[in-house]
Amino acid sequence: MESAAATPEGDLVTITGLTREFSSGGGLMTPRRTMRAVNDVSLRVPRGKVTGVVGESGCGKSTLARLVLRLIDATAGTVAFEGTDLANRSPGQMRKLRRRMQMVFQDPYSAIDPRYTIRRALLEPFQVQGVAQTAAEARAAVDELISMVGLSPRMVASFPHQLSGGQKQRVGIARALALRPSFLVLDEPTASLDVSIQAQIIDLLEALKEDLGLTYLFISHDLSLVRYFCDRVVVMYLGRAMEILPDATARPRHHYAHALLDSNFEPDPARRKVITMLDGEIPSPFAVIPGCAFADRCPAASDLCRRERPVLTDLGGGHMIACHHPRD
Amino acid sequence: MAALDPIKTAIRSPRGGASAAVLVLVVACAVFAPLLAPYAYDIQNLPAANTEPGGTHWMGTDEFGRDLFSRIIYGARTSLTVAVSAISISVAAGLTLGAMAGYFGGAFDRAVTAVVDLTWSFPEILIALILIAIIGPGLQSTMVAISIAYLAQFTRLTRAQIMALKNETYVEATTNLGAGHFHIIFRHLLPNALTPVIVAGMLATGDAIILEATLGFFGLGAQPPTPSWGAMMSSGTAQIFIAPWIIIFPGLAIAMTVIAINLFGDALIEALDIRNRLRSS
Amino acid sequence: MALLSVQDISVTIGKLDLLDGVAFDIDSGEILGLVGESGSGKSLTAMCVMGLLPRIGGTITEGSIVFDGREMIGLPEAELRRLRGKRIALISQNPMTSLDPIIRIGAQIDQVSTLHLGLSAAAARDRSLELIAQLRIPEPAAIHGAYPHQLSGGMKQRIVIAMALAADPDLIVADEPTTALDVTIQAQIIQIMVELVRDRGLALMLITHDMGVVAQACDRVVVLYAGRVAETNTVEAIFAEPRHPYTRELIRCIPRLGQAPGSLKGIPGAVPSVIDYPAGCRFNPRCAVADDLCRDTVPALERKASGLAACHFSEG
Amino acid sequence: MFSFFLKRLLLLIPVFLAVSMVIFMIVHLVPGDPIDNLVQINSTPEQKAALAAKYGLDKPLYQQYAIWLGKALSGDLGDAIILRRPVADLIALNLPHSLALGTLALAFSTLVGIAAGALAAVYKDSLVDRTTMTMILLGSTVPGFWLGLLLIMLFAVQLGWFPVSGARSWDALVLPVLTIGLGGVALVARVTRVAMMETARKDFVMMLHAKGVPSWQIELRHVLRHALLPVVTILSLRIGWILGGAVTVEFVFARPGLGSLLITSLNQRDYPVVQGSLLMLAIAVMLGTLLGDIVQAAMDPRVRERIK
Amino acid sequence: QEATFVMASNDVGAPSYDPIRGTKLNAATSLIYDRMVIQDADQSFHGQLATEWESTADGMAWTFKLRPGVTFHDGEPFNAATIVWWVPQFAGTENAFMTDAIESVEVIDDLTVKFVMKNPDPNLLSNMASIFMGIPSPKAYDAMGTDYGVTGAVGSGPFTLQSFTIGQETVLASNEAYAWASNLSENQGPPHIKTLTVREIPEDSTAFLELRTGGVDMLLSVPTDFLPQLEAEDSIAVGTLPGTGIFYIPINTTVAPFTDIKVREATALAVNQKEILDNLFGGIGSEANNFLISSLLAADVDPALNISHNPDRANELLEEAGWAMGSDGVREKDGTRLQVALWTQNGTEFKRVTEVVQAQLKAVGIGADITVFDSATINDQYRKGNEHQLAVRSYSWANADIIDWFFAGSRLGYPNVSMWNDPKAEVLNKTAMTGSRTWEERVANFKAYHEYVLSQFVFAPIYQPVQIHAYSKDNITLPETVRGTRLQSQTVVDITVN
Ligand SMILES: Nc1ncnc2c1ncn2[C@@H]1O[C@H](COP(=O)(O)OP(=O)(O)OP(=O)(O)O)[C@@H](O)[C@H]1O
Ligand SMILES: Nc1ncnc2c1ncn2[C@@H]1O[C@H](COP(=O)(O)OP(=O)(O)OP(=O)(O)O)[C@@H](O)[C@H]1O
Ligand SMILES: [Mg+2]
Ligand SMILES: [Mg+2]
Repeated sequence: MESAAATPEGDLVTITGLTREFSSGGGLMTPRRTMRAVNDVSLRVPRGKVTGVVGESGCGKSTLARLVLRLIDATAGTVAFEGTDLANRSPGQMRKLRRRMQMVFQDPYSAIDPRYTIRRALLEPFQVQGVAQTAAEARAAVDELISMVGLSPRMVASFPHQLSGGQKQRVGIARALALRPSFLVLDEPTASLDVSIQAQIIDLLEALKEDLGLTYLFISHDLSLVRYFCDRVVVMYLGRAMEILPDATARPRHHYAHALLDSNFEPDPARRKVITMLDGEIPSPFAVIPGCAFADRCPAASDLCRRERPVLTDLGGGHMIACHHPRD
Repeated sequence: MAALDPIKTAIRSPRGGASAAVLVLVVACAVFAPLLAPYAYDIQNLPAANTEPGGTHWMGTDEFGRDLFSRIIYGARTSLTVAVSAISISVAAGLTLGAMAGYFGGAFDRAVTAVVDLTWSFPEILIALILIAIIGPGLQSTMVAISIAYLAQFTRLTRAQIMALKNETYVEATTNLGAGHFHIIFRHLLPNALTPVIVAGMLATGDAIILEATLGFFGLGAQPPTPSWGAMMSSGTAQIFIAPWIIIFPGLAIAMTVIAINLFGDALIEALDIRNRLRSS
Repeated sequence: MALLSVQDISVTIGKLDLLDGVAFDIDSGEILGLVGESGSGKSLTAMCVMGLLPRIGGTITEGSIVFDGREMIGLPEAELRRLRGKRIALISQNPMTSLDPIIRIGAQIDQVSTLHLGLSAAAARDRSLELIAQLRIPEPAAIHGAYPHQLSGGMKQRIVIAMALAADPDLIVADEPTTALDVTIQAQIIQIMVELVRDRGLALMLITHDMGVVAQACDRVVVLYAGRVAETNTVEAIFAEPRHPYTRELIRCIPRLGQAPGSLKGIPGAVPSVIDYPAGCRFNPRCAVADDLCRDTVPALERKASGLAACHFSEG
Repeated sequence: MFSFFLKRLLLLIPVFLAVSMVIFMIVHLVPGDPIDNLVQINSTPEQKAALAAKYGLDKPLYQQYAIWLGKALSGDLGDAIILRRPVADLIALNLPHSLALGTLALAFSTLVGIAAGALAAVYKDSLVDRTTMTMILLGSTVPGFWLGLLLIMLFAVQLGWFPVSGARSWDALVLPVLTIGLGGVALVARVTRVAMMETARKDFVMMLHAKGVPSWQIELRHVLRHALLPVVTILSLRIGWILGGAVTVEFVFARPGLGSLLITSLNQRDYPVVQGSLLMLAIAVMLGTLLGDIVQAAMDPRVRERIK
Repeated sequence: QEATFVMASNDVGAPSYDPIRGTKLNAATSLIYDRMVIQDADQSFHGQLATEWESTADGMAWTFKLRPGVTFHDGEPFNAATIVWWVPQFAGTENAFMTDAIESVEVIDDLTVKFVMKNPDPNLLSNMASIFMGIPSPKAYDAMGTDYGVTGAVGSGPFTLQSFTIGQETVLASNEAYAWASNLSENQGPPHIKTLTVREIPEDSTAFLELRTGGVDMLLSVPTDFLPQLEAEDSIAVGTLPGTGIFYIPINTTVAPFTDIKVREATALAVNQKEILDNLFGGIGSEANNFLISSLLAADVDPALNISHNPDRANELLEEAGWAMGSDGVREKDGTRLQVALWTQNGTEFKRVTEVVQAQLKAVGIGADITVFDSATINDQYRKGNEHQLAVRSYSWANADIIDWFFAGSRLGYPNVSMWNDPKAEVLNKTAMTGSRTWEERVANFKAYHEYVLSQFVFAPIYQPVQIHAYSKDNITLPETVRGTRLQSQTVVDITVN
């Protein structure tokens, strides 16, 4: 386990035992059921690096993102930003702190208020943070932001619906950068974009990271994209971290991580392969699983796996895995 | 301005255009009544009572010999004022209540929802009659009664809107910028929730005109000699056999206006593409 | 003669010219990939092939669609209905919404075989159970009696496939059958589909924007860009030596394992929208090699080596 | 599922308490001292006090409420002041009429509304659609009292098919049912039409076409069935309208009913009757929504799932 | 031999057939119960259950001879014991004033009773003719307790109660034993109609259409509006009876500007009775110039005191009072406009009269704002005493003591809407109410009281309606002349079904 005590100086964000439960029902119609969307996740986000999180739909990636930014409160565990626990911040302090930590959302189509022009959307961060601006300053700020993300300043008078998905996502990024944050959470920022646009955005994010010295938490369901873009990769399954790859080239040792990588069709007809299909479906998030969450679908699962939950252990060099029977 | 675009689109559709024309006409009657009406609405001429429609009195006269055409024109004023003000009050209150319930949720929301659901399922006419019994007759109380009778509808709608909008990414994005509740509600949620509520309000205005007419049947609403279409119809029932025009013309005015409101509302709904959002209540 | 031959069809909806001269053939036993970015006209093409275009208010203004030797354009709706589901089946993009949520799964599959094969209720049920089992869904009988919401996305997509197979069609049109699914499930579904098509010798028109899927599953590929065919060729040729600059760029945009950091560059500019397609080659504003000719003249779809490409610059 | 409905019923209890409290308070909100409204013109203070004691008006409000509710729950809604008989009897007298009129009007507007809405949706944007919907709209813009008189003049006076008024025979129900029903048709038709048009846009409908299912089957077996779900919701919320909303029609057709009982007693300040009939309506409304839930559950497996 | 009648729309909703405790009784009550005496249109009294009566010269005792052989519907005999039981029943009820003056009832013999009076009450006969004096069977009355009149009613009248559905209909069957009709009826036996349904229809238009289609045979009361329609129908016959009431405007004498008698007088003179009579009521009925219906002797006041339209005088009075004409046609004084509240109650006739009155007041410079109340609320509002100024009201009562009811100082607010409490009037009132020994004395006293009330302009008289009934000529036949003050049992027993 990565423990909070061992936080090296280089970590911007340290997450310890983070857990978030959601209850549904309990109203008129349904019995109350509780699920853990994020279950005891510990993680370091090193300064100036890209930390990737992958996993299938519903595994808790977005919930993790929200918890890290304290957009929702954790059921248990802590998130420390630059060494201080966010949970200890007052609402006022938290609002101030938001200047430093921003987010780019999965769906660029709904990330901007449809009634706002791009200019207004870009100025909102300043307004919300009470940064007084003259008209000229405001214009300069908007111009700078919009050019930073490679859009034409002519676009600022448009409404979101007049922009393409890629352009909207750029506006989303510009807006997140307005307050000069040091930490950016990217929640599947290209999931709804075409590949040709996805590549543009990734390119832009890389450039911005270098220029502005940003730290990223990059969330995606596309393992090959994550392995291309990230320095470290966390593989999540059903709210848990299954494996942490210390670098992009490391070979996954967890069966799930392996299957995830294997399911990715390689774009090369010369290298067609038969996929080792995973049996079964992802269990319901409401199900209480005593052992390894992946046991039911795992080719190597033993009784031990079903009985006892493997803890995340370091295989050396920061490669961590929660598995009783890792692949070799 | 972009906000007017849907209205333009609505007017361009044939039904939208025709109904908009009717509405403009009705509103013009209400606003310019003193200029348009050939006679004063309250000048009685008893010997000329119940005159058939004809040259001097295009729509005939009523049981007091008053010019029906002039009364219809002035009636637009009362009927529209009552309906529009009642619905405006209702919309304003509904927006406030609904926004608070939808945004903050919790016990307040549950209380509001329970009361609203229940009143919503009582007929407006009953609610209005009971309220008038409590607050007394008169035009103002009629307005208040009508507005309370419709309050549930707008509260529900606003609440549903806010609940849906609350989950929009841009709200989360704005929160993430460090925005407070006030900013979120007034800069993002309400402006986006407004359109369907206003359109629903507009459609309800049609119903309010009919409700006012029905209250007139029970002798409530506009006080004589102030003409309102509803009051005119209800006092006309007694003349139905000898001077049917006294009831027919205001009836037509109501039908025409209500249909126009509905058709225009439909055209607007289409232009704004908010059918789903209206249904969400 | 190809099983399905789409010849230079153009499609309009309202005032919009959405497809312009789309052409391709599919033979029995062949998997044809139809790729292109969002909005390039993939689904519209599928609608044309299904004869469902009028349902969304579109018309085919030019060209012809010949299925099994018969011209489909202009066929009366009743005739089309007999083809649809029976000889040409559809697997739609979103399994979550493709099934009627208030009708049992079984009934929805049975419907196809009773309708097209004239089976009795009992026979239809047996056939459906068999199909469900073939698609490797456990407990077919339980699934037959279940409602859609009781199934996961992957299962539902398999049910949609079962429905498509129920009347033994000759051609299956699959419109992005896996985009709504998780990666691991997506792999299952594609694999199952490919196996079925190969076993039964069906023709499959596989619409996708995932070049990985194309590389792994298809025999031939049609690349659409902004309502026109940019290039068609065998899958090997498309990946090995793309003839159209767009195809080339598209393949370059796919992140690959072990690719050097910083080497992923997108295609500059944005996909043009229907309302302002550029004159000439529609790719010209984003193309590195475009010149005035490309800006003025629409390149014809011409035979270039093993395939067809619509580019002034690609050599034959 | 049964336990769900039991739970629903239990959850209605707080709502019921809140509502009954509001209903109870109405008496105290209406202007004028309730005692003054009860007593004769020249009563002495002693007589007033005696009356107040008789009706329990001398106790603190919460006690009055508790007593009132306790009795109401045991079926004793008190005695009407003016009408001088048990309120329960009065309700028993009027409720069947309201129920008959209401259910028939409901059935009428549901059937005609669904038929018209479906017709308009299937032929959407055509002349059929426009004419149907405009005619229905026209029907709903005519205030009930006037529509009632029009129907009387046409069907009772001119054609002589039905009695003018009263509640003495079944055929006397026809015109009132039409009057109320026509008003409701518009609502049902609109909801049906819109719901059908929305359903028609759904993916699964396109899929049905792709399966080669004949259009009429798609419209009737699939699309219409879906459209009925919102119709059921709307209708279940209309139980209050059905039982209490017929006031004008009851007046015009000289029919008894809960609505006119309520209004008459409100005008006569006969508070026990007002409270009793409102309470009755509230209960009916709650049962109505419950019934709506049951029907929804019967029609939609997703709802069944949620409530399991 | 069946018939269906419709009662007046303002009789709708009468809750019971209990004449002792009931405060609102509908027209069918007279068919179930007989009274001691009944009154003809000329105000003369005719015996029904009493055959003869006389009072002592000092008015302190009345002796009634009872009709022999009368039995109630339940077979109980009617005799002196009945009366002894009956009179005390009124004590403590709203109708107690009817028998207030009676100290005790003494039995002379089985068919003779003597009323010993507390004070002379020349009005006793008139009271005895009231519909509230229908005599129920003591046995049934005691047995049914509070249900009496609701679940059942037992009288000795020409019809027996079969069923009563409140607000809907009352079904009556002919009392085959009936043989004691008064001399106002031709038919002295059981009524010709064997089953009579009396329906309640709140909407007058509906009632009219019922009559037109033959759904009912007779409307017991028709609003004047419908007269033209009714007369246009060949199959419908219309009859009228002299009215029993007055439309008038009580003036709140305690609220400015009506504290000034000149303003009150001007208001009263501004009302154009003829215009209202001619235009709203088609000339049917008559102008009202004082507070009492013209058939009452006390209505015959000094002509100079009668109030009739005189706009010139009204204007003059207002000028004198300091109210100068303003530019918009409403008078002003010291910056206050002469704008007053004019209340009325729901109902076509009320609203119409009020609207015309509003215009007539405007003609002399008095602006009036109308508020329409329902009839229950309006009484609550009057009780507050100081919120109303003018109102349009009507009453129906065929006795001069109505002046006491509406103007006595003890009933301020409601029913004394004029809020009039004048020492001189109180003296005159007392004399009229309790100080008369004989009928003549009573007439004189009431006339004096009436004249004083008139001289103070505490109200403005408007209109005296007639009673209109309409029936289907094809279905039923009415006697040549309809006797009595109202269309009641004495006429109904004579009606034959064609
Ligand atoms: N506000 C909420 N209330 C209840 N449940 C929630 C809420 N937010 C998330 N969940 C549940 O938590 C689980 C994890 O959701 P989350 O959005 O974090 O997944 P994800 O990995 O981001 O998935 P995706 O790839 O689809 O975005 C899901 O099962 C989801 O239904
Ligand atoms: N009913 C319609 N009316 C108008 N335009 C339409 C309609 N349907 C599709 N279009 C337009 O036609 C073009 C092609 O659409 P199509 O759905 O075929 O794209 P696609 O390639 O399937 O994209 P995606 O990958 O997003 O599914 C798009 O620009 C789309 O906006
Ligand atoms: Mg997510
Ligand atoms: Mg598509």
